[in-house]
Amino acid sequence: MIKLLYFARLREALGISEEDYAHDTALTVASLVQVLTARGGVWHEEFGGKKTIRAAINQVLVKSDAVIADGDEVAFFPPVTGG
Amino acid sequence: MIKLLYFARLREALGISEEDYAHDTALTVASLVQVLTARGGVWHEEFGGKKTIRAAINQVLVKSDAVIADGDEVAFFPPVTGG
Amino acid sequence: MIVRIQTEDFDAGAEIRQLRLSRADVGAVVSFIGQVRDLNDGTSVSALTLEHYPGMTEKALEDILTNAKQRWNIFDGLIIHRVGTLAPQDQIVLVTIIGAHRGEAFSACEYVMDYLKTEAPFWKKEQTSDGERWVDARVSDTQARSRWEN
Amino acid sequence: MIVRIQTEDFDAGAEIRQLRLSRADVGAVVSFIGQVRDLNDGTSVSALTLEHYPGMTEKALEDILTNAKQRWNIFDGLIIHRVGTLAPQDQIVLVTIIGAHRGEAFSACEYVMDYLKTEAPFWKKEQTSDGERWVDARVSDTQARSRWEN
Repeated sequence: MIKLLYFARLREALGISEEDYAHDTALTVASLVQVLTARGGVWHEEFGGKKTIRAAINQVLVKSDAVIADGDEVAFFPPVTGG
Repeated sequence: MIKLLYFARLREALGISEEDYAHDTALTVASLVQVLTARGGVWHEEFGGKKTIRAAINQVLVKSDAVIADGDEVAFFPPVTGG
Repeated sequence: MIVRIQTEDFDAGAEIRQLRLSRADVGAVVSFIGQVRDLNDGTSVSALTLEHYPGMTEKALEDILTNAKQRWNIFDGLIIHRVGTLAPQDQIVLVTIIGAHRGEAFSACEYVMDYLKTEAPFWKKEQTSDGERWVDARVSDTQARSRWEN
Repeated sequence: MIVRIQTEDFDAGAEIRQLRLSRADVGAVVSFIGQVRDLNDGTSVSALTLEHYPGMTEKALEDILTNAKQRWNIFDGLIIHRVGTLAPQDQIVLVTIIGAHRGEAFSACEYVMDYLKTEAPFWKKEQTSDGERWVDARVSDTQARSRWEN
């Protein structure tokens, strides 16, 4: 089981800020993005590649080949715009 | 007649902060420095070339070939150290 | 090293003063304040809402300050960043760096801002005369950060 | 554009605040505070006396701010510089630059300090445990300024 978090535009578009996600096989960020895209509709819209998305595992920015372990907190969000 | 001003280390070394100076011929900063050096003693020490000196005419930094006109305010001082 | 994320406003003068007096060998104090502009990309902005990722944001800002301290000869640094809804002219962020000399303090302060802008998980949403909109990340911010990657 | 030379201390927070609130389109506020260090070139400093050239100093600082405004896209700038006798941790100088974006405000603020250090007629004399000494100009300050000469 991993925890998924969504922030900012992504959270609003998906209408969800977090969910628990159960998975059996080894998972990378890229393969998780594929799974989420396959949900269709707004999920395909946001994760399908048209929009830039950043990912963090356990609160550290990662690239798409990063491996997700059981118990991880995985967050997706648009490029940051603070400051 | 021109007015000469001395600041900081120079003022202390010469023991004078300002003087009026009468001159007949055309004067540049370099020729004025020669005149002051010729006074000998601390004047030679300060203006003789061993120490870096800056000059301003009418409150604008100038180089040694700048020409001094009658009525000008000419200031000599060490490199600045504010801020 | 101080990192604070808060909804309430901050007293920049008091924060800068406290940091600059924290050591007797401080010669240079460089500060950046970011504030809400009344106009962005040509559209009038009536309010700005800042969202963040609690936990990760603090960690990201601490990492940025730690990296700045490793990279430059500075003494200490402070980041205060607000979240929640702000009005034009409200302060968003304060970064203050103290050191012996100005060159390194300036570079460190600019480095912290460049990384904060591109790596700290904050997101801005503007209330404008045309409705709400999420602020897009600027290419110029990524370019600014890339200066330091050598 | 504000230039002030004064013996009394200044409230940096109030000065920065007043300048940053002077326009609704300000997004970036960069400030530098220089303060007296307790140690210089390895010798303990008990006091610092600043002398200046009244008239020329104001003119030099105004010119530096004017040049900064011509060179960068900034809105306004402020320089306050103290003269007279100061103690360690006393503020010497405040430079604040306001603009729309941080990059130009940072550059302008650093430019102003680099030129102030090399062209504004101020001179420092230190009271140390070894007696009084005039502070020598630093080669590094001339080098810092030469960055902008292109």
